[in-house]
Amino acid sequence: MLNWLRWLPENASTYGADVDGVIAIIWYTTLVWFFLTFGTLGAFLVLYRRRPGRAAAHVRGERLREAAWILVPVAVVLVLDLWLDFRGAPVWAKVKIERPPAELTVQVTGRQFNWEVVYPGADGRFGTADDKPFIDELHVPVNRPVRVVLKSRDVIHSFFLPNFRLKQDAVPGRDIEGWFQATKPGKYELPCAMLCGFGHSGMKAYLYVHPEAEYDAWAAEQRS
Amino acid sequence: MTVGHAHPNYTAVFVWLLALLGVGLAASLVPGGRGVALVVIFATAVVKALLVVLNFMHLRFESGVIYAIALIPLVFVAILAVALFPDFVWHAAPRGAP
Amino acid sequence: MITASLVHAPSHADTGFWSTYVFSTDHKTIGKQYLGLGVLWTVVGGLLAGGMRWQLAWPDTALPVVGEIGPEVFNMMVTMHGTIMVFFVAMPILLGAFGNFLIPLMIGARDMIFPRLNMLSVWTFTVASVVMLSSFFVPGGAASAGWTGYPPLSARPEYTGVHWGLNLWILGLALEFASFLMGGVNYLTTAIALRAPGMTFFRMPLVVWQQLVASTLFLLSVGPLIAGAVMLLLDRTLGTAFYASDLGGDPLLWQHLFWFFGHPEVYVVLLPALGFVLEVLPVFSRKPIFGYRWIIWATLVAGALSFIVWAHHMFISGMDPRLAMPFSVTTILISVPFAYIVFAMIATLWRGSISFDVPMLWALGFLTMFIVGGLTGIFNGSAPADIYINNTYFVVAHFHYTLFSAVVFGGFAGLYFWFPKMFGRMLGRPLGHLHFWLTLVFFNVTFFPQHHLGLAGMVRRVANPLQYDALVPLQWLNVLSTWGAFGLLAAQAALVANVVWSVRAGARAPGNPWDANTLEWSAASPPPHLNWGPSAPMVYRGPYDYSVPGARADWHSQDAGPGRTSALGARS
Amino acid sequence: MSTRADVQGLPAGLTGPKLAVWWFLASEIMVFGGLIASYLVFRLGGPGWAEASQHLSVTFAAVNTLVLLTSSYTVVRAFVAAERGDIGGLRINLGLTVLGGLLFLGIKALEYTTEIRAGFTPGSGIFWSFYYTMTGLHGLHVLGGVVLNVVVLVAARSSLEHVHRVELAGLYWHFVDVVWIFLFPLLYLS
Repeated sequence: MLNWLRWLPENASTYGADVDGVIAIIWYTTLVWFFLTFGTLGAFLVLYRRRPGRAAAHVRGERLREAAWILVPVAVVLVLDLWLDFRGAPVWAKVKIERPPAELTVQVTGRQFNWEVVYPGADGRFGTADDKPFIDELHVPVNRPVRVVLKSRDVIHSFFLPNFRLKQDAVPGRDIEGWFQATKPGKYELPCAMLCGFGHSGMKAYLYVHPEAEYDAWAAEQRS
Repeated sequence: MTVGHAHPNYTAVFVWLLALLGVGLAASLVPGGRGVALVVIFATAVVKALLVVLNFMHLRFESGVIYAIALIPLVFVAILAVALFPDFVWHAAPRGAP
Repeated sequence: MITASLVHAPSHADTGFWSTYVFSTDHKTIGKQYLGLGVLWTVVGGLLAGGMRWQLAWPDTALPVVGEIGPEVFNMMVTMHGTIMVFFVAMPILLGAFGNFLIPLMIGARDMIFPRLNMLSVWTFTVASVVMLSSFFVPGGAASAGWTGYPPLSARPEYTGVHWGLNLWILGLALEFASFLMGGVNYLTTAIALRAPGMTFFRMPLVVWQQLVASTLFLLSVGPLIAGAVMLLLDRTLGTAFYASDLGGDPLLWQHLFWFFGHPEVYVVLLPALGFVLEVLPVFSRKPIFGYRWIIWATLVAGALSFIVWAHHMFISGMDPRLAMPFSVTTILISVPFAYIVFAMIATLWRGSISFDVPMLWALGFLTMFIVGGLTGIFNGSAPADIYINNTYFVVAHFHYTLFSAVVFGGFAGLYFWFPKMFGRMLGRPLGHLHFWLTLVFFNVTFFPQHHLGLAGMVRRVANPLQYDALVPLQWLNVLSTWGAFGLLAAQAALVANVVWSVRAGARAPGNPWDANTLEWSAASPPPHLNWGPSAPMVYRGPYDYSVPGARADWHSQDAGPGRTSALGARS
Repeated sequence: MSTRADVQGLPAGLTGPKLAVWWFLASEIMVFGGLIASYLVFRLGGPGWAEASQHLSVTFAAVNTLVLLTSSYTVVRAFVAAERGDIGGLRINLGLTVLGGLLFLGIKALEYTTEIRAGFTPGSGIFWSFYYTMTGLHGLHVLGGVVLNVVVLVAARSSLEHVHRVELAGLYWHFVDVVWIFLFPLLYLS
C-alpha cells in the first residue's frame, strides 16, 4: 500500500503486508490531520493577521459551547486512536504472540559482533553433537514457517529483518522466540538494530531464502 | 511554626510499635505454616508504618495536600510493581539461584 | 521570617561582585546562571552532533581539525549528545533558567521560598557539569553505551572499553538529578506558598502551571531510575549481579526503571516549552488563550498518563508481548490531551489580531513542527508499526521534531519574549527574523530526510550507513541531512550577532514592551533585587484579559484594579 | 512563617518548609519504592531466596529495629519539648535520637563485618546484591538523618529560633524509620 512511494523495502514475509497495512492506515490518518491542522492554522494566520482598525475578539473558550469547537475534534482523535489500536492489535498478536507450529527451528545467538546461527541437525535438538553452526548466514525455505530462538552471549542485540518487518531484541539470560514465513526467495540483510558496542555498525548477517527443492538439497548437503 | 495543634499519645503509640515488633518476630519463629506467618509479619509491618506516619509524622492532622503528596507516589510504585510482574515473576526462563 | 530578611535587607544584593553574580541567592541571577551553563552545553552538544553528521555523510574520512572519527568515538558522540541535550541543555534552560526567572515574578513573589537551596541547586548542577565534562578526558573516554545506557553494555567495562567515563556519567547524572530535585521542591513550594494576594491557582499564568506539572513529573519519576543507577554503578564497581543474567540478574530491569522515568522526562522538557508558547500566542494575537482551565486539566491528564506509557519504548525488548497492547493504548491515548492543547493554540489565533513579532514566529514554528512530531509519534506508539520502526532513524526524526521543537523553537520563543525582561535590552527584529527562518529551513533539511532513511531500514547509532546494501543508494539523504545540520549550526550565528548587537547598541527595554498582562511585566526591565519596590503587586484578574470589549486598552495587567489597564501609578 | 500578609495563604497548619519536606519525601518514596518493587518481583520470580536470607542475623536486625523505633519516639518527644519551649528536654531527646542513629549504624557495621567474614559480599549473588544495596542506601539515609539532627541540636543549644527544624528533621527521620520497618521483614523475616 505504501510502496508506490518506495519508502519501505520490498516485503518478503507473510505478515509483512499486515504490518505495512497498519503503517498505511496510520499514514493516511495522520496525513488528513496534518492537512486539517496546517490548513486551519495557515488560514487563521492569513485571515486574522493584524490590520489597522480591526480589533481581536474576546473569546475565552471556557464555556462548554465554545470549548465544543475543540472537544468535538478531540473526540474524533480519541475514536481514531482507539480504532488504530483495534486494527493494530490482531497484527501485533499475529507477529509476536500466536506463533504457528514450525518444522524448522533455528537458534540465533548474538555476540559482539556476529550472529551465530545454529541448526539442530538430524536429531532436531540443540546442544547435541550434530548441531550445525554458521556465522552470519541463515538459510531457510520459502513458504514454510520458521521458528527462531534468540539468545545473546554478551550484550543486548536486536534481530532485524527489514524486508520481513520483523525485529526482536536478543537479551542475555532469556530465550526469546520469534517466527517468520518467507514469501519470496532471495538474499536479505539482517542488521543488528541495538547499539551493542564499537562494532555495532556493520554487525549484520544475510538471510538466504531458498525455493523448497533448493533448500532440501542444501539441508541434505549439510547433513552429509 | 505551628503551635498548639493536637498531639496523639506518643508513648502509647510507641508501646504499640514495640508490641507489634514482638508479634512479627514471634510469627517468624513459629515453625511451619509460612503462609500465615508471612501474612502476620507483613500485616504488622504495615500497621507499624501507619502508626509512625499517622502519629509521629502527624499525617492525621495534615491537610489534603499532604495526603496527596504522600499517597500519589505509592500509587505509582504500585503501578510499577504490577507492570514488572509479567517480565520477572511470570517469566518462563529459569533464573539462576541467588 | 523570609519576609523579614528580604524586606529589611534589600541592600544585601549590592554587597559585591561575588555575592551579586556568583554566589547569589537571587532567583533571577540563578536563572541566568542556568541559562549560561545551558548555552555552554548547547555548544558542546551541537558540536558533537556536527561530528556525528560528518561521520554519517562521509564515513571514515578525516574531519577537518579533529581527524577521523571512527566507530568508538562515534558511539561516544551519540551517547554524550543525547545525555547532554536532554539533561544539560533542555532541563537547565527550560526548567532551570526560565523556571527560576519566571515563577517568582509571575506569581508576584519577591524570590523563591528557599533562596539558599536555590543557590545550592545551581551549584550542584555546576558540579554535575564539571563531572560530566571531565568524563571526556579520562582514559577510555566518555560513556559510549547510548544515552539510555542499557546494560549489560553499560554494566561491564570490557563491553565498551569505557571504564571511568561511564562511572562519571552515572555520577554526573546523579548530581544533575539532585540539582533538579532541589529545584523542583523549591518551585512547587514557592508556587503554593508565596503567591501574591489574589493570585489564586486558577489565575496563575499557564507557563507556571506547566513548570509545576513538569517539576512534579520529575520529582515522582526519577526515583526508580536513581535506584536503577545505583544498581548500575554497583554492578560496575562492586560486582553486584543486578543486570548480570549469569548471576541471577536481568538486563530488562534497567529498561523498565529507565523508561518509567524516561517518558515523564520527555514531558518535563516539553511542558515548559509548551508553556512559553501558551504565553506568547495570546500576547501576539491579542486574545485570551482559548480555554484556560481546560488546558490546565489537559496538562494534568497528560502528566498522569505519562506514568503509564513507558513500556512503549520496549515493545521489541523481549518483555512479555502481552504487555504491548495495553501500553500501546495508553500511549496513543496520550495524544488526546495534547491534541486538545494544540487545537486550543490554533483556536487562540481565530479572530485574533496576529502580529508576526519574533517570539510569535518561534511559537508558530514550535506549533507546526510539534504537530509533525506528534503525528509521527502515532507510528511509534502503535505496537505493530513499531515492530518495524523501533530503533530506526524514523524514531530519531520523530523525537527531534518533538524535542528539538520544544527546546529550540519553544526555548527561542521564550528567550526572544523574555530577553527584554531578563537583560533590559530589546533584541533586533530583522536578525531575529533571519535567525528564525534559517533555523526553520535547516531544521527541516536536517531531520525530514531521516523519516525516509528510517522507513528504508536505517538503524539508529550506526557509524557507517554504507555498510548496509539497502542504504547505499540513499546515502545522498544522509549527506543532505548533514548539510542541513551544518546550516543549522551556522544559523545560530544570527542569534549571537543579535545578542552582541543588543547588549552594545540595542534599545533599552521598557517595563512592558509587548503590552502583556502577566505580573513580570509590571516590574522594571530588568527587575531589581526583590523584583518590585516597597509594595508587592496585588492580583485582581486572570492572566489573559486581552481585547475585553469596551475597555480603554486591549490589555489589562493582572495587578490592575477594576477599570484600569495597568497598576502604574497605583503602586509606587 | 506563613504569617506573611502579602501572600495568598496556605491551608491551616501547613508551612512552606513542611510542604517542601513532604515533596522531598515523595521523591524518596519513589527511590525506595523502585528498589523494593525490583526486589519483590525478582524474589517472587526465582527460587532460593529464602535459603539465602537464612544467612542473615535476625538478632542484629531485630535489635536495630528496636533502636530505630525508639529513636523515632525520642525525636517526637524532642518536638513536643521544642513546642513547649523546653530547651533541656529538646536537647536530651535529640541527643538520644542522634545516639540511636549512631548505634544503628554501629550495629549495621558489625553485621556487615560478620557477613563479609562469612564470605557473603555484594558480589555473592543477586540476593546479596539487593541486601547490600538496600541496607546500604538506607544506612546512608540514617547517616544523613544523624547529620541533620546534629545540626538542629547544635542550633538549639543556645536558642529556639530555628526550632521548627526539629519537626522537619523529625519528619525525615520517621521516613527513614518507616523504610526500615519494611526492609526488616522483606530481607530478614521472609
